[in-house]
Amino acid sequence: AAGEEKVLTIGVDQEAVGLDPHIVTSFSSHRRVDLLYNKLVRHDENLKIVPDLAESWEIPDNQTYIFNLRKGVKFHDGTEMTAKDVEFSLNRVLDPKTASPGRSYISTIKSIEVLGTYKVKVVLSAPLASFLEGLASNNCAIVSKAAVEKYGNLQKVAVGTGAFMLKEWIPDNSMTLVKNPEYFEKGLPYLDKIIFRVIPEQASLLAGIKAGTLDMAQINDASTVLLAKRDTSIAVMQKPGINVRTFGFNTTRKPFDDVRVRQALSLAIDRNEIVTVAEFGMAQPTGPIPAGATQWALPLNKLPNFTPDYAKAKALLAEAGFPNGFTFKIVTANSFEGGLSVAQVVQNQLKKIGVNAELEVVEWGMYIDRWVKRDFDSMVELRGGSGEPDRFLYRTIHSTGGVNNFLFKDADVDRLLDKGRVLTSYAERKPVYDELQIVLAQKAPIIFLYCPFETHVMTKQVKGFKQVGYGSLYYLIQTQK
Amino acid sequence: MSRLLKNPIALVGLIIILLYVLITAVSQFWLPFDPLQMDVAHIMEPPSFKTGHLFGTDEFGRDILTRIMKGAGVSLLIAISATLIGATIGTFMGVWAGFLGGAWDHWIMRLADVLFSFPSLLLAIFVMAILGEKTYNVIIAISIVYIPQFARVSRGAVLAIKNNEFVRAAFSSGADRRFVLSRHLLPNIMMPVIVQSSLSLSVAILLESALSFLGLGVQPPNPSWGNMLSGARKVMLLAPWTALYPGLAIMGLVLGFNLLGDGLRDILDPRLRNIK
Amino acid sequence: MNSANTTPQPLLEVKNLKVYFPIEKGIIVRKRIGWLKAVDDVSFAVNEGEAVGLVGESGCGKSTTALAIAHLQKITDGHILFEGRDLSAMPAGKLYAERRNFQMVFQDPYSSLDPRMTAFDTIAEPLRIQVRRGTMALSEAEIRDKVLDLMDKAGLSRTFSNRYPHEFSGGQRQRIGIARALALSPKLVIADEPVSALDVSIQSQILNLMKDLQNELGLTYLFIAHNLAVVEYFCRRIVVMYLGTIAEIAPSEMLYSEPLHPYTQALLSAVPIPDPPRERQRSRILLKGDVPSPSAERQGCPFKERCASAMAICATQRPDLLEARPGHQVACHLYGQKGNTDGNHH
Amino acid sequence: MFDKKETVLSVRNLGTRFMTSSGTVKAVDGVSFDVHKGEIFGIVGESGSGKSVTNLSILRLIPSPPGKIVEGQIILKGKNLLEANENELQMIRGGNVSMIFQDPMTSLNPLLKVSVQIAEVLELHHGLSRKEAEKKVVELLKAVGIPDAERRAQEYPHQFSGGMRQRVMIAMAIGCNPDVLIADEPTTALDVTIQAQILDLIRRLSDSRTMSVILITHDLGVVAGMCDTVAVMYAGRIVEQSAVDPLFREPRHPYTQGLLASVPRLDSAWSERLYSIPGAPPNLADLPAGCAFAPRCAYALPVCRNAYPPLTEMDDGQGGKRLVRCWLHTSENSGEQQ
Amino acid sequence: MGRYIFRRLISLIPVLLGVSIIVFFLVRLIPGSALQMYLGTQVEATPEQMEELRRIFGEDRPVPVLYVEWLGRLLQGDLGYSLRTGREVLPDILQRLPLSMELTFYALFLSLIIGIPLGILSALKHDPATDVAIRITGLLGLSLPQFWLASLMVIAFSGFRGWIPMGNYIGFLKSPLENLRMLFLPSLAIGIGLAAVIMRYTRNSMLEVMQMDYIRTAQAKGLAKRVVIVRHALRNAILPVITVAGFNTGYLLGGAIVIEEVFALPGMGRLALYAIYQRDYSLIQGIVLIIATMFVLVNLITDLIYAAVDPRIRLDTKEG
Ligand SMILES: Nc1ncnc2c1ncn2[C@@H]1O[C@H](COP(=O)(O)OP(=O)(O)OP(=O)(O)O)[C@@H](O)[C@H]1O
Ligand SMILES: Nc1ncnc2c1ncn2[C@@H]1O[C@H](COP(=O)(O)OP(=O)(O)OP(=O)(O)O)[C@@H](O)[C@H]1O
Ligand SMILES: [Mg+2]
Ligand SMILES: [Mg+2]
Repeated sequence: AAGEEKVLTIGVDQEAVGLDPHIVTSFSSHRRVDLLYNKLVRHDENLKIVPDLAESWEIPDNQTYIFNLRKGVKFHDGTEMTAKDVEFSLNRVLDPKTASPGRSYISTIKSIEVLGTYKVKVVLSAPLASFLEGLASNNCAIVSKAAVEKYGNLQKVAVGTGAFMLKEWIPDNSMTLVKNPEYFEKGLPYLDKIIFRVIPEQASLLAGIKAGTLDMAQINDASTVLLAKRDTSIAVMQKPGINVRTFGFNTTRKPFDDVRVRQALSLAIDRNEIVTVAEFGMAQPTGPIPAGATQWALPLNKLPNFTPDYAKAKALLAEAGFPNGFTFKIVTANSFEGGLSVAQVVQNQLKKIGVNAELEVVEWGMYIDRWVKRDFDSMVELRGGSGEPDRFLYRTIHSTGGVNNFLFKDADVDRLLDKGRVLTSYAERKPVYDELQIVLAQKAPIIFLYCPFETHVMTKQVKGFKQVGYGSLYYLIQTQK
Repeated sequence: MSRLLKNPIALVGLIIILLYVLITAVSQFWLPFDPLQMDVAHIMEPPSFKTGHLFGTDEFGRDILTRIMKGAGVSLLIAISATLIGATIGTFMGVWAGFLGGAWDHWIMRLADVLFSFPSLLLAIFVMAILGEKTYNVIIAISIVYIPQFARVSRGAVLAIKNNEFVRAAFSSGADRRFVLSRHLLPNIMMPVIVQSSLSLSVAILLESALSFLGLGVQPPNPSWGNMLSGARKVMLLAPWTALYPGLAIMGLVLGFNLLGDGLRDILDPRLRNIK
Repeated sequence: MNSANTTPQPLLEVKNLKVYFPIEKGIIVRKRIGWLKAVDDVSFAVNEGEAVGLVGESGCGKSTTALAIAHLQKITDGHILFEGRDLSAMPAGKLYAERRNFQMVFQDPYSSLDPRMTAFDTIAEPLRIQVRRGTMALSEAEIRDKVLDLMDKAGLSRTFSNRYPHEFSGGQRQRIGIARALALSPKLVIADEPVSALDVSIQSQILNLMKDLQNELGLTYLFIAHNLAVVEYFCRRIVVMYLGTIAEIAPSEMLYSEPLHPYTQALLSAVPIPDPPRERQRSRILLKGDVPSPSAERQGCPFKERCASAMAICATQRPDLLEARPGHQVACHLYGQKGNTDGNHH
Repeated sequence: MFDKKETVLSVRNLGTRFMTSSGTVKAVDGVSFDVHKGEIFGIVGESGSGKSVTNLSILRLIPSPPGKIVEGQIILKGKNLLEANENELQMIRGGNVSMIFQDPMTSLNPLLKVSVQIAEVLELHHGLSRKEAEKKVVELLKAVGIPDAERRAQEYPHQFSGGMRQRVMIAMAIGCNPDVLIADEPTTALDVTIQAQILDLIRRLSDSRTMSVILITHDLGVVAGMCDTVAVMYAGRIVEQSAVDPLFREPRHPYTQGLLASVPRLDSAWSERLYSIPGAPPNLADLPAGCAFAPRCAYALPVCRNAYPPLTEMDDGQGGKRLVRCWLHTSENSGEQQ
Repeated sequence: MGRYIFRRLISLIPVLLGVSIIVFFLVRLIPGSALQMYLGTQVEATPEQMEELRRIFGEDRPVPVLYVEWLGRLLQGDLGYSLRTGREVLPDILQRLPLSMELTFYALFLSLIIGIPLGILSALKHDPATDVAIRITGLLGLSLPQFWLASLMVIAFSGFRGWIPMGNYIGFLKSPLENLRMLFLPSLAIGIGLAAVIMRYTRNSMLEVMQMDYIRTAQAKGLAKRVVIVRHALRNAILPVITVAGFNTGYLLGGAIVIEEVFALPGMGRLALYAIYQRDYSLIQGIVLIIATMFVLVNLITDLIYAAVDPRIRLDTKEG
């Protein structure tokens, strides 16, 4: 009814570490930033880049981007957002002292030029196809120059352009956001108030929604989701996320330096079974590009070595000199990211081709240590993915990639990645990445398994929310209750 | 031994323990199912005679009864080895401290005090984090928890015996400390140490399962009762039997050791013994 | 200066023995805040073949003295000469061999036997220890013969060999303790209240046994008891202790017929005699108060608070142990200290 | 001489057993005796002969299980205590009959002030208020010779020495002017000089209050000095009972004789050997058929091993009676032979 | 008394110092480092950033130096900053402390009110069958794995609102009743084991006390059975039990770790666990130190209770 305050209470399992969009890394912080700040461009629900603070943009050559800003956008403190703030924000991200994780996304920026109050030109030192993707990151949000100068950093305050404003923050308990009446999209948001409640346990989040003390929560734990699905009084919203569960090899170690061995292993993996057992069916098998990025990802039946074929796998093994299989170790950890269940299923599946996988279940800190030191035969991971193939695959699998801890080096792959990076139009890039996906499936340095669903559970009254694929709460702007 | 058999509590405890030992022995040769083999078609099936899964199946479709049987050996191995190691080192320390007295005593017991003020589970977690999750590290972690406990018990026992006149008699016949230690003190503190051991065995089972429950103990897919429960946690509300039976298995064995320990304590209690 | 006894060299000589226990306090660093003077300047001698009694109330330092003599207790000061040699100066490695010369019999027949050792093993233990140390060369068979012989001597049936202490009565245990003490054929046997824990009828068995053994083996005894009657029966000479010091030393008949020290007098009168008419007629000297704590700092005569004949000097000056008459020493100001040896107040 | 006096407490054919894992222990078996007004009645005997159990049975303080009074009567002022109900018993305990125990170090509750522990009895039996009782406590403490009684009353047991604690126990026991004080080895744990003090105190209190005392001890010297009448116990039975002088002068039962002969005496001349009774005390769970002392007795007759001797009454040579349980004396005196 | 407390407090210092040393070095023995954990698997850092981070994370100095630095700050009441969240450690811990203390306190309370009466009953019951039954029940309580019991509780009570906390913790001050109801099951899960221990000790202690001479004295005075038990036996019997209870708070605090995990309670045990996983050194050190302090303080309190009840201890203090 009109006049009544519309409050949405959302349960989160972790407290925000801070609110400065350029600094934060934690998932929980990003979820607040989603609502408090805007970027030049953003993702829509299909992970496509769409305008946000930039009304439009031009790409005269593959190293130059010119943004036309929205007019009349106000920061929460009432000042207007201008090209100066954009320049300041990007420079702040680039400044090593800020230690922004966003820096690596846009480090190719050579210069930023304010062309007018509402126009900015950015020149890159090298072509980077995923540049816009980088700008769509919360870490490249536009902040108020004045506010930064006033507060030093923005960890505890929020002076953004977002649809909601920070009202109250009681650490480890709750955070209250209220509607920004000056929000630039007229009529939005519908909600008057959003309250974040920190409830660490997944089961309690569900309990809260059942009890009506919460309106909505993101739930990662598959069994809890399963329970939620049984309850007809609540709504469960699911969609493949952009994170990718992988089973990767240290390709410098024997026998994984032999592509036939990797292919054989890939042929022995049944992704559907893994999804059924380890994720209770709540994930989507994927290839090298997260299945949710529909504009890029190839269907799995187009990818070689993705359909189990044990005879062929055994033949490949024999060819590689392991007619009786071999023994190796899978590093895994007893946490969601560590994928213990997945490792157990993989171990079980590999028995079919006579390969004996031993699990090295290590504690999370040790797991990271092994990851950093690249000390593993193979490892089950949950990789932070991206809807943008350059962003995800370049760092993951290019021989110079920052997180290529598979130590994979392949001329074809490098060539394709480099090629995809300098092109700017979708039409030009698409065939390159199609080929890359097939090459990667062929060479199998990593066995891409599945993308876990992103799941939001909510009461039936909550309407209009859309999932993006990485947990973003952006669409709360359009949500009604 | 005959006194042990006359004590109903100890006897029941002993029978329970022997039962578990028997199960462990059987599990070496025969198991109803393969404890590691997953069966995707039969995930989380409730207990049933028809399917042969008497205790149901877990989230990977593995037979729970089989895994419990397989886990019995691990639990027994860990409990027994950890207690043995902890008892040996702790008793040595305690005897050393109690016998030598003075500064040795002071510092050894201070160290024990310090270790004591760590909650035992936390201490075990620390050790596991340092050593890494290996079955033998679980043994080490638990024995480290036990060292101060045994040190205390044995020190107390030594102090009680040290001033007995037979110790003086041995010295006055020309015995040296080593002789007195090995001939008089050690044999005489064995009983309290044994009682403590049987109670420690029970706590070791609980500690192992708590560690595995927290993901720091025995590594999956090898079954231990603790990691079975840990795995069951995710699906507990969907399939309660996955949590029920491993827990009952733990409880049974722990109860066995507790009964034995309590019974032994009775047997050793001079109040109950001296009635002629 | 020599007494009636004509033995030239005493077997055991205790000279100015002091055993102090530190009273400590402190948490991290222990500090000594005082001394408990369990034995404070005690001197006496035991001649070969003699049985000397040591009596006194509980806590007066009898056991501590005994342990010091057996070299089982570190001494604070003084000398203990065995056959004229001061063993306390001896390195530990050599002392082991000397130990066979003096052995102890303990008070408590329960705690003095290891509950996990058979009677045979208990008695054989001293022999085995000495064999291990190489001070004796005996085969296991010889040890066996010797132990069985000792069991015979101690009045224990040979069939008891394999029994454990809990299967024996108190008297039998004490016999085992005596057999053990005799295993090394000691010259001196220190018996610390060997019969206090026993019933009267058993007590006499043990006393007789010890006496027979003395006659048979020519043993020398230092016999400790709190029961004057027992000591008087068993010993030819008696040392009376009070609060860590010696009050009086005298041959037993002399001590009984003519005690000099007021404490000895009170002690004697307090011992009940199993003869109703005599007991009823006896005039009792009832002492005031309790035995003071040995940990308190003290001055003057240790007995001054309870003494009916205390004088001014008693409060300030500690009396020396002086010979009041031949063979009879007393530490009391009543008996004219310094030179006035024949002052007799009776 | 005490025959003329009135009997305060009469124990008739008392039998107390303990059911233990190794059989039934006949701790007290057919014990009878009378305690007269103002008399000190001694019970001697070796450890385990049933002295304590006899006296605990009088107040029905035997721990049960395993103990049980199986037969007999205990008559106090014409009433059989074994038939008394719990309330009556409570009024008698500490009121008409009170007890003190062997070890003064453990007989007092360490957590309660001395005054409270004594006052408790007075409040219970005399219905005094706490205040009145406390006043009386100080008087009592003075009566038992505790100096500075007002202050000491407010202290805790551990602040007292052993002798003092025994005095406190005595003060507690005489608080209600009991008819009978049972003192179970009251001085065994004390030094000789302290023992003399305590015995002297008991003697004086008994005289001044005409209170009967049952004095349990294993020290024959104590009996000699303190008691009017004495009973000698062996293996749960009274084997000889008599006025004190005749018993010591001329013990009749071989056990009594042996006991007396085996004690070293200060007054006797230095002798080479003491007498000693051969053998060891019997196991009460497995008593021989006949006289329990027979296996150790030098005069044992064949009959001694088969049948338990009846009680023989004889003259004590000073106008009183004495009782002996021994076949030697039955055959001599009444010719009653089987 | 004041001096006694003071002396006891002083005596805690070496123990806590020992704890601090052990925990400080122990956490650094755990493979992997806080910095790695901070970077995780996703973040890339430039060399100069790494340099800076290394300095912030203290990886450029030897551990003993770090210890001395830390100790110095500790003495000023500064437990340092969490490397993970960048926040001060102390407020974070203090925020979790009430829950942990409530949990421990309720568990202790429950175990005492369950354990002591049962123990007394078991000791006073002459009927051996009842005694054995009570004892076996007690041992059963001791044999229940806490986390399992807690899990069963979650299953059984998941339908009842307010009994299973599952994350949302309501402070005692905010709503005592809610707080009690919510923490009842978790406390019970932790306390049942201790209740069994307490029961056993009470039984033994009671049996022992009932054999003491002063009980016989009290009976001989004519006191009614009830009075003998309550006034003379109980007090003496419970004294050692109090000490045992204090000594077992370590067990409770340890139990809290798994129970907090199962019931998803934001307590210190759980914080400790995650701090270990995350290699959040200052946080672990702070928590362990505070847990150890709690442990020794509880033991101090039990000793004080003991001293308050037992006059023999009081004398010691006068002398000391
Ligand atoms: N190891 C020790 N440490 C401290 N004090 C001691 C030690 N041994 C004995 N004492 C003290 O020394 C004093 C003398 O003790 P000792 O045992 O020699 O007495 P005792 O005459 O043998 O007494 P009892 O007749 O009771 O056996 C006592 O006050 C005792 O408390
Ligand atoms: N609670 C009990 N349970 C079993 N047997 C008992 C118990 N109390 C006493 N007895 C047995 O009863 C017998 C008599 O014991 P009692 O205490 O009367 O002896 P006593 O003459 O007082 O000896 P002591 O001089 O040692 O005090 C002993 O054999 C003893 O073992
Ligand atoms: Mg002594
Ligand atoms: Mg007795």
